[in-house]
Formats: sequence, structure tokens, C-alpha cells
Amino acid sequence: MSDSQLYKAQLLDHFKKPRNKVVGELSTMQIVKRGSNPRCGDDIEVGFSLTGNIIHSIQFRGRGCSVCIASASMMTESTKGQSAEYVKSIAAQMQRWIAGEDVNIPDMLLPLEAVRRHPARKKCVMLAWHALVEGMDECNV
Amino acid sequence: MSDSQLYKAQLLDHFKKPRNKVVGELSTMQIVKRGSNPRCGDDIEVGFSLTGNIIHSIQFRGRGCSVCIASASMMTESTKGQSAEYVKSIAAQMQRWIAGEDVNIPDMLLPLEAVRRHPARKKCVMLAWHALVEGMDECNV
Amino acid sequence: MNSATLSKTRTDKQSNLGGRINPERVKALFPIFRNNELTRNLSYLDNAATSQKPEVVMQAMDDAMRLFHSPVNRGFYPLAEQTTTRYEQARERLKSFIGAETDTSVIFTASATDSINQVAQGFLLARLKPGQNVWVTRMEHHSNYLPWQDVCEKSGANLRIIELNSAGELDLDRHLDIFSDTTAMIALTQTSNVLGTTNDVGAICKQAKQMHIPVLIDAAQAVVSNTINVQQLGCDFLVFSAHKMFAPTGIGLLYIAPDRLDQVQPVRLGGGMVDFAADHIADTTWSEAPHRFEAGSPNLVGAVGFAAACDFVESLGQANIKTHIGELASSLYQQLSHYPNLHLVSPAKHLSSGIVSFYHDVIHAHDLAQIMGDSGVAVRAGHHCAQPLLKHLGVSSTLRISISVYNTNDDIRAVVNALEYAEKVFA
Amino acid sequence: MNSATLSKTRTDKQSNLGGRINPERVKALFPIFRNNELTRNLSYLDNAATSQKPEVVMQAMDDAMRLFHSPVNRGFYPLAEQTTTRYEQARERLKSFIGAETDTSVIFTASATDSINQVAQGFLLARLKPGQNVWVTRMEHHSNYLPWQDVCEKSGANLRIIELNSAGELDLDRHLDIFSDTTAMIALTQTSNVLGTTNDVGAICKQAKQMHIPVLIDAAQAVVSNTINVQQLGCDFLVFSAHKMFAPTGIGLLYIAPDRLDQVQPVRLGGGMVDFAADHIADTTWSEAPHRFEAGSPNLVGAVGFAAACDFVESLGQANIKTHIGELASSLYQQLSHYPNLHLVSPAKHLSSGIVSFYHDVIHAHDLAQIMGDSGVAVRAGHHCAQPLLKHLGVSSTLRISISVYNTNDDIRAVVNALEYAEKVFA
Ligand SMILES: Cc1ncc(COP(=O)(O)O)c(C=O)c1O
Ligand SMILES: Cc1ncc(COP(=O)(O)O)c(C=O)c1O
Repeated sequence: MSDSQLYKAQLLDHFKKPRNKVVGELSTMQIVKRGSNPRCGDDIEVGFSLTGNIIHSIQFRGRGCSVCIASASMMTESTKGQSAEYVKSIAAQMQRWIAGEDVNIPDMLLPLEAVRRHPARKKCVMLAWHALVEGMDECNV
Repeated sequence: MSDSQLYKAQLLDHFKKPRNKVVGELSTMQIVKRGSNPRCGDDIEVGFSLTGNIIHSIQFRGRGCSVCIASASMMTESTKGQSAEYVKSIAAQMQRWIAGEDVNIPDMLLPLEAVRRHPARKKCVMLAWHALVEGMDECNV
Repeated sequence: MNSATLSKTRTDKQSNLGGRINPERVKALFPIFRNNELTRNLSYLDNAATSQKPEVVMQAMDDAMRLFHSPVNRGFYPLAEQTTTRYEQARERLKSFIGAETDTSVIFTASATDSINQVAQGFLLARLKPGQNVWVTRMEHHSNYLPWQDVCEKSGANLRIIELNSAGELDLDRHLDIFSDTTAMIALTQTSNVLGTTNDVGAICKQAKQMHIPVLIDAAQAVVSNTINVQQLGCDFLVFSAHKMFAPTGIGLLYIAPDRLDQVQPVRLGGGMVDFAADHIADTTWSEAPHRFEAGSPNLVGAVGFAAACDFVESLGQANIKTHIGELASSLYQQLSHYPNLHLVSPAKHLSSGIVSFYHDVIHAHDLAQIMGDSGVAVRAGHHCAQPLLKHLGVSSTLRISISVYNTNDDIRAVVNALEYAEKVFA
Repeated sequence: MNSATLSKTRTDKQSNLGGRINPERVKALFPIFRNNELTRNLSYLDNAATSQKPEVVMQAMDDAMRLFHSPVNRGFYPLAEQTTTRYEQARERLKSFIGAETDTSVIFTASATDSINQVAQGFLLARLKPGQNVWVTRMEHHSNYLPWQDVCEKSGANLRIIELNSAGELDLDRHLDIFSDTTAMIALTQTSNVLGTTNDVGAICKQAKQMHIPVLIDAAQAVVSNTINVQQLGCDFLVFSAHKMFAPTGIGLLYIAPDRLDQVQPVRLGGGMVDFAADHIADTTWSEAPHRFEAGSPNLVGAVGFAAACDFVESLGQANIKTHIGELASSLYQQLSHYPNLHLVSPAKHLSSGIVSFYHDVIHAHDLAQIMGDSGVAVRAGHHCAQPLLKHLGVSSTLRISISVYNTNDDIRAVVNALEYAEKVFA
């Protein structure tokens, strides 16, 4: 039986102990955005609050496969405390990186590396990011 | 160059000198019926007159390929002076013969033999016969 | 056995000594299992999605292109005559495969999906009245659901759904108005692609016939392991795809009962389906059936491969196939029932379809499928294009194992091992 | 040259030394010409109906079934990922073949006929208003005529016909209202399958664009000998079939310009084209393009063969093909013009299409085709699914000779000899 490349320790760790994942409503957050992928049944909500231009808190909730949940978890970690501009640029980099392009992304996101070889899972990775960007676009930051 | 099996002397003779083919209207005939095959552009009219139960005269006109014209010509020769019952039974035999079945038909029609191997031409053979049978059906003989 | 010793001309019958399927010998007839890094040791258990192709089918397709390819129905030269004959022979083969009355009822389409759309749009739409009911079942594939939903909404008719009982079977008794004059059509699957449940389509046709209700049967999942006889069934329409029965992709079957042929309008217009193209459609004369339903140049290569697959399936015997896949499915079901986190959704009574579906409390179906895939076990995760059913089951996806003629006990073991491994990974 | 010495892996480029087509070498790439009693010495001149298949295309199809066949777009295991990649690579190949902006515009259908029907029903029908005009040309194939006639009659719109001038070309000047706001759509062929006339579709698209009139181009006959670039053309829709360009039967292309994608409703509903199947179609979310236009299991084998045919055509070069078939057509035309009973209907200016059509005063086209067929010359007789054109020409059938890459001067000689023989038979 071959090793399941996709399921590296860090990815599984984020799936089993997701950071900034809540069970109830995201009611304390300023902006909440839903992302769903009906093909997979992945369905999550991302919420965040801004102080000026800075994402000072971010959470998510919902259900999804390990890739979806781990990616959302890593996203919250890599964006908390960052400026909206920076976060948007990272989201754009992620999109290109996951599509196979040779661009830089924060080390914290590298455990998703193996997903780049699995086209069917790319949407799972990007779901949380898309919701976040939509949320930021909506409030014009 | 191989011999064109289909184009036997007798068939060509009936095509080049069709029997009972007229140019104008079939106005002297009691019953006139049209048969056309839009796929080929074959378009003929068969007309006949009855005395009691007997086809005492029969003619056709129109245009078509050699198989269509020769078959119509042979048909008129093989049905003139015959009873409606006999003609109907021959038409039914022809239908089966041309479809490849092993049934008897009048010698006069045998030059159409080669057509049995050419499915695309079977409609050409039967066009005149179908018109004739329709005509007979219509006047209940 | 050494697959290299197999010659191409070996008949399939030989692989079916004594009726029982010998999966190793059958597998040797499928080149994919000996050619490819990815497939040599693969447990291919995604057969409800698409089946692999035996040498005889590939050979038939290749012959069609290598020996007698030319236009169908259109030429006067010997090659074209032969091509037309081969195409019509393929139709004859399908006719006998489904026990149809006449070959005018046997229509080649692009797929089961295409066939169903043609019936919904070409038959039902014109006759459907506001307020009438069209019945489908809770277990339909989207292909046998969306087209009916669409024509219902266009007509102001109601799409009604035959629900399932707790045994995963149709709960016909719950809906007293199915066989009533409010029903314009019933469309149902013979075998569910998710549950594996096989419906008693014959009984439904019989009841429907008494009320003159037309019935369409989606035999996409049933055709490999059930001998189909449309006359015995008494159905009005029956459809399946070739690619799920060892035949080429891109071709499907639509059977239209003789007395319905004139009630179906051609949906696709074009070459080969019109005798006389007039200035108005009303004066246009369609060609006779089946040609008026086959607009465009016929798919010769697909039809010839399709016919070869009929030979292949019959050489193994649908009853033997059913026994074989049913035994493996039962064995798998039994083993899976020991895992507490695992919920089987396939009814135990219906395992002869070879389909076993389940979900896992902890591991998302996609993760499970991925881990299994990396372990050389090809299975399907998702909603299987049956969202109305998944909604009813209350899950967003299931894992489906679907078994075919070339699957062995080793494949079943591989599933269980992969599952154990996944549970370890996600522990 | 001895065809037996040709190895399968030989590249096509090699058969195209110096740009000019060497038909004998090209012919050697087509197995049908060396395998069969009926074809070994056949002059196959029915290429406008369907073309023969080169080894590379058959090989690609065979590989698809032998090496990487599994479901497209649906699996999480490595084989399924590879299958999906191959299918999408085929789409990419078609995208570059037609110069499309994006692969979302490249849709696999069952045929050119299917593609046109999808545009007529999925795009035009919903927007067409009573009294509007839909323009086609006098030279359309039924596949690009009947679907428009149908939606016009359903909508109370008018099907208008661009007539031909005495040179067998479109008489655009006769119809002053084509490029006006009364026009809802223009659908025209790039090359006529009867006349061989090639229309200046680029100029028509340009004029139409100024009035925002959508244009569909039927490139079924043009694609082999013309490089297609949809962006340069500026067309809204473009269609062709694979089987006329050396590719498999049963698959075709539909190009939809990016800005039209959202204006086209899916016509065929089923699996793989819906993200969320709701209780009502209005709430149902279609998948993104191109998937929402490809309901049902994708035709993997067909798509892969189609892509291989693009390679093949480009390896020869459309410009080289045009030169080759044009030269043979000119030579034939010239020789035929000496027969007093023979009336050429193909315009001399348009012979680079490789199509030469005529009729004979004495010998019915079917008889001529039959005699030629028996003499080893495969040509087509009939109305060529172009009855509106034939009516205009005032004949019920013509004989058509259509030339391809593997035809030689010998084939042209064979036509002339067969014609002389036929004249003798019918003298
Ligand atoms: C100009 C033209 N358009 C459309 C078609 C239809 O192609 P198909 O029959 O492959 O759908 C053809 C050929 O039959 C054609 O010649
Ligand atoms: C039950 C059922 N019906 C219909 C279909 C549709 O078949 P296709 O996608 O080949 O058109 C499928 C498979 O996808 C199926 O499982």
C-alpha cells in the first residue's frame, strides 16, 4: 500500500484540530461569507472583523473534506493580523500556485503542496479563500 | 474495369425503350396513382383501367433512374391483361423477392435480379409496384 | 495465468466455462489491466460510472475504421453498401439484445442522457397538460430527473416523486394516484446507481399499461446483469448507454415501442432524417423510423462497438454476471458491516446489482476515495448525480463501490485494507 | 512505396516533406487502403460525406481504451485524474486548433448537426421574436437549415434565404436587409458540400458584428483545408464534425464565443452539467461552461481521437491540403468540361474545396454512381441533404466527387474512365 501523499501530517493536524473553527454562529464577526461546492457537499462560512485595514480576527465553520477544512484552518492562521491588501495578494498567489504555477506563498500554506497534483481537489483548497475575498470585496477593502 | 452487374442488357433495354411509358398526362386511364422517392428524386405516375377484375390497360410516366424506369416498364408488361388478385399477389412476391427471400416471380421480372444485392436501390424497383397496389386498394379491387 | 498467451481471436465463450464467471480469465480479456502502470494492479471498482473495454470491442471498432468505414445510408458503391449493412446489423444486434419487435424501434443516440432528453422533449412535452403528473422516483440519476422536471415546468405539470421506504425500495403504496388518469408519464430507473436497488419495472409497466400511461425505463445500470426484454416488460421507452456495458463512449440506445413511434417528434433536425425538406416544417416529410430520430451522420464505429459488446455480455451471460457481482458485493457488505463508523446505504437485499454504497462518520467520502485511490482501489465518492436521493439520505456524498465481471476477491480485500488504512490515517 | 514497411510510430510530419502533399505517402498512413478487397484499389472520392481514418487516430482511440479509460470529471483516483486530464487536453487541442480564446468556449457534442441544434434551441429560440428574420443561405446542408426553420416557425419569425448569383456565390447585394436590426441571427456554411463554394465568412461576421447580429458558421466542409481562427473570424458560434476531418464518428465541436456563453441555455439536461439540482429548475445551478453543455458521461475516446486528428491535419497543413485537393479538382473539372452531356454545377473559382459536382443529361446520377462504384470509384449521388439548393439548381440529384489528402491523379483518371464506360453502357 502506497503512502497517501496528500495526507501529510501537517494537513491532517489542521483537519483534526482546525484553528479558528467554531461550532455555532459566527455572530461576533463583522463580515460573514458562505462558500459552498455543491458537487462535493463542502459548505463553509468564513467570518472576519477589521480594524482599519487589518484583519484582527477571523473564524470559520462548516463541513467539508480534510483538504477543505485544513485549507480553511491554514488560511485563518496566515491572514490573522494582516492587512487586507496583503491578504488579497496572498489569495491571488494561492490561486495561481494551486493551478500549478511557480509562485511564492507563505510557508504556512505549503502543506497543501500535494493538492496541486490533484485537479479534482483544487476547489476544496480554494473554497475558504474565495469566501474571504468575496467578503473583502463586498466591504470594499 | 469490372462489369456493372446491375446493368444487364434487358434492364437497359427496358430503360432505353420503356414499354407503356407516355409523355403527356395519363388522362385515358381510370385510376392514376403517383409514387415518389424524394431521396432519389424518382417521381412517377402509374395509371390503369379495369374491365371487371382485369387490368386491360396500364401506363406510366415520369422520371427516375434506370432501375426505377425499367422496373415500371417490366411491371406494365407483366400485369397487363391480368386479374387484380394475381397482380396483387405478384406485387407481394416482388416485395419479398427484392428483400432477398427465395420466392418465385414471373420470368419477365428476373432481369431485376442484381438489384437484390443493392439495398440502396430496392426502393427504385418497388416504386411503380407500390403505386399500382395503392391504386388498386383505393378502388377496392 | 499469463495474459500474454492470450490470442486476440480467442472467443469469449471460452472464458465462461461452465457458466460461472472466472474473473481472472475475464480480466485477461481487458487490455487495460495489463498495459499500464496505473492499472496493472488496480482494483477498478468504479464500474457503475463506466466499464473497461474488452479486446473484442476495441477490435470491432478498429475493424470498422480499418476495413469498412464509409458513409452510412448514403452511398451506391460496394463499400458504402457494406458500411450500411454493418450499421444496420449493429441495430439488429441491439434489437435482439433487448428483445425488440422490430429494428425501427431501435435508435442509436449519443448516450442514455441523450435518449431520455429526446423522449422528454420529443414525446412528452407536446402532450403534457397543466396539472398532470409526471412520476419519477427518489433514486433517479439527474439524467432521468432534470429532463422531466424541465418539461413539467414548461407545461405547468407536476413532477411527482415516488418515495422510498425504510428498506430503500419504492414505496408505491404511499402514492395512490400513480396509476390514475392524472399521470402523463412514469420514468424510472431499473437499478439505482447509488443504492443498487433494482425495481420491479415489469410490474410497474403492467399496471401503467392498464391506464395507458407511458413508461420509460432507465436501464443504464441494469443492462449488464439483467437480460432485457422490452416486449416482456411492456415498456414504452427504454434507454441505456453503451459505455457502461463494455462498449464505446459516445453512443447510447433509445428503444421506442412500435405504437409510440408516431407519437414522438424528432428533436434533432438535420441530414438523413428528412425525405422532403419543404418550405415549411408542416409540409416536410420525416424519414421513416428509426432514421428520423438519427439526424446527422450515423456513428458507425460506436454502433459496431456497441454490437460487439452485446455479444460479449451475452457470451458471459447476464445471469452469471449477476451471480458473480452479487457474491462479491455480499462478501464486501458483510465485511463492511463490522465497522462502527461506517453506514451502509445499499439495501442488503439488492446486492446482486454489484453496488455497495456507504458513508463514514469521521472520514469525508472524498478523503476516503482519495486514500483508496492512492492505495490502488478505484471507487467513486460524491453525490453520483443523484442529489434528490442524497438529500433524502441526509448526506452530501457517499462512497460507492461498483463491481464488474473482472473483479475478484482480491479487489474486495483491497477495499477493506484501504479502509483500514484510511481509518488509521484519520484516527 | 511499400506500405508494409511503414511503422506505426512514424510521424506524420515525415509524409509532408517540403510542404507539398505526397498523396501516395499520405495514403500509406490510412490502413483501410491496404486491408480490404473492397478498398485496396478503391478511388475513394466521397470525402465530403466522411473521411477515412489514419493510423494515428485509431491508435489514439485505442490507447484511450487500453491505457487510461475511466470516468471523466468524476474520480479521485490516479487513473480517473489522468483520464480527466486527457479529456481536457483534447479540449485544449481543439481550442488551439480553432484559435479560441478559452477552453470554456470549446464544447464537445455528438456532431455538427447536434451542435447546430443546440444553438438553435438553446440560444436562438428564447430570444427570437415574431417578425424577426433569421438568415441562412441557399446552399445550406439540411443540418444548418431545418433547425433554423423549426425555431422560426415556433417563434413566428421568418426564415430568409440568401440567394446565389449566377456564379454560384452568395448574392449579398440582393438582400439589403440582412445587416439590419430586423435580423436575429445569421447561420451559414463556410463551404458548400455540393457546390464547393467557399463563402467569405469573415466579411459577413464583420458586418454582422457592427449590428450585434450573432453569426453561426458551419465549418463542416471547410475545416480540413482552411485554418480556422474564430477570433479572427469574429464569429459567435462555429461547428464541425470530427468524422469529416479524419477523426472518429460520433463526436463534433461547438464553439461558443465567450460573450455568448451566458446567453445559451443547456438543451440537454442530465449528469455532469448541474452543480445543485434544486426542487425547481429556476433554483438549479448549472455547472460552469463548458460542462453545462456536456450533459452525460463525456465521450473520452471520441475526444482523444478528435484531438489526434487535429495534430494530423496540422502536420499536413491546411494550406498544403488546399493546394493538393484544389489541383486535382481543377484537373478533373477541366477534363469533365469536354463532355457535352455533362453539366458542372461547381463554380470553377471554388475548386480548392476539392468538390466537383455535376449532372448528366442522359444518365441518372444514381446510375452513374452505381456504375462508377462497380468500377472502383466511390462517389456520391443524390441531393446531398441540400434540397433547397437542388431545387434552385432545378435538378433532383447531382453526382459529387470530393477529394482528400490521399487522392491521386490516378483517382481522377479513374473517374473519367468510369464516366466514359457509363456513357457507353447507356449509349
Ligand atoms: C456543410 C455541412 N454541414 C453539416 C453537415 C452535418 O454533419 P454531420 O452529419 O456530421 O452532423 C454536413 C455533412 O453531413 C455538411 O456537409
Ligand atoms: C442510472 C443511470 N441513468 C443514467 C445515467 C446516464 O448515463 P450517461 O452519462 O452515459 O448518459 C447513468 C450514469 O451516468 C446512470 O447511472
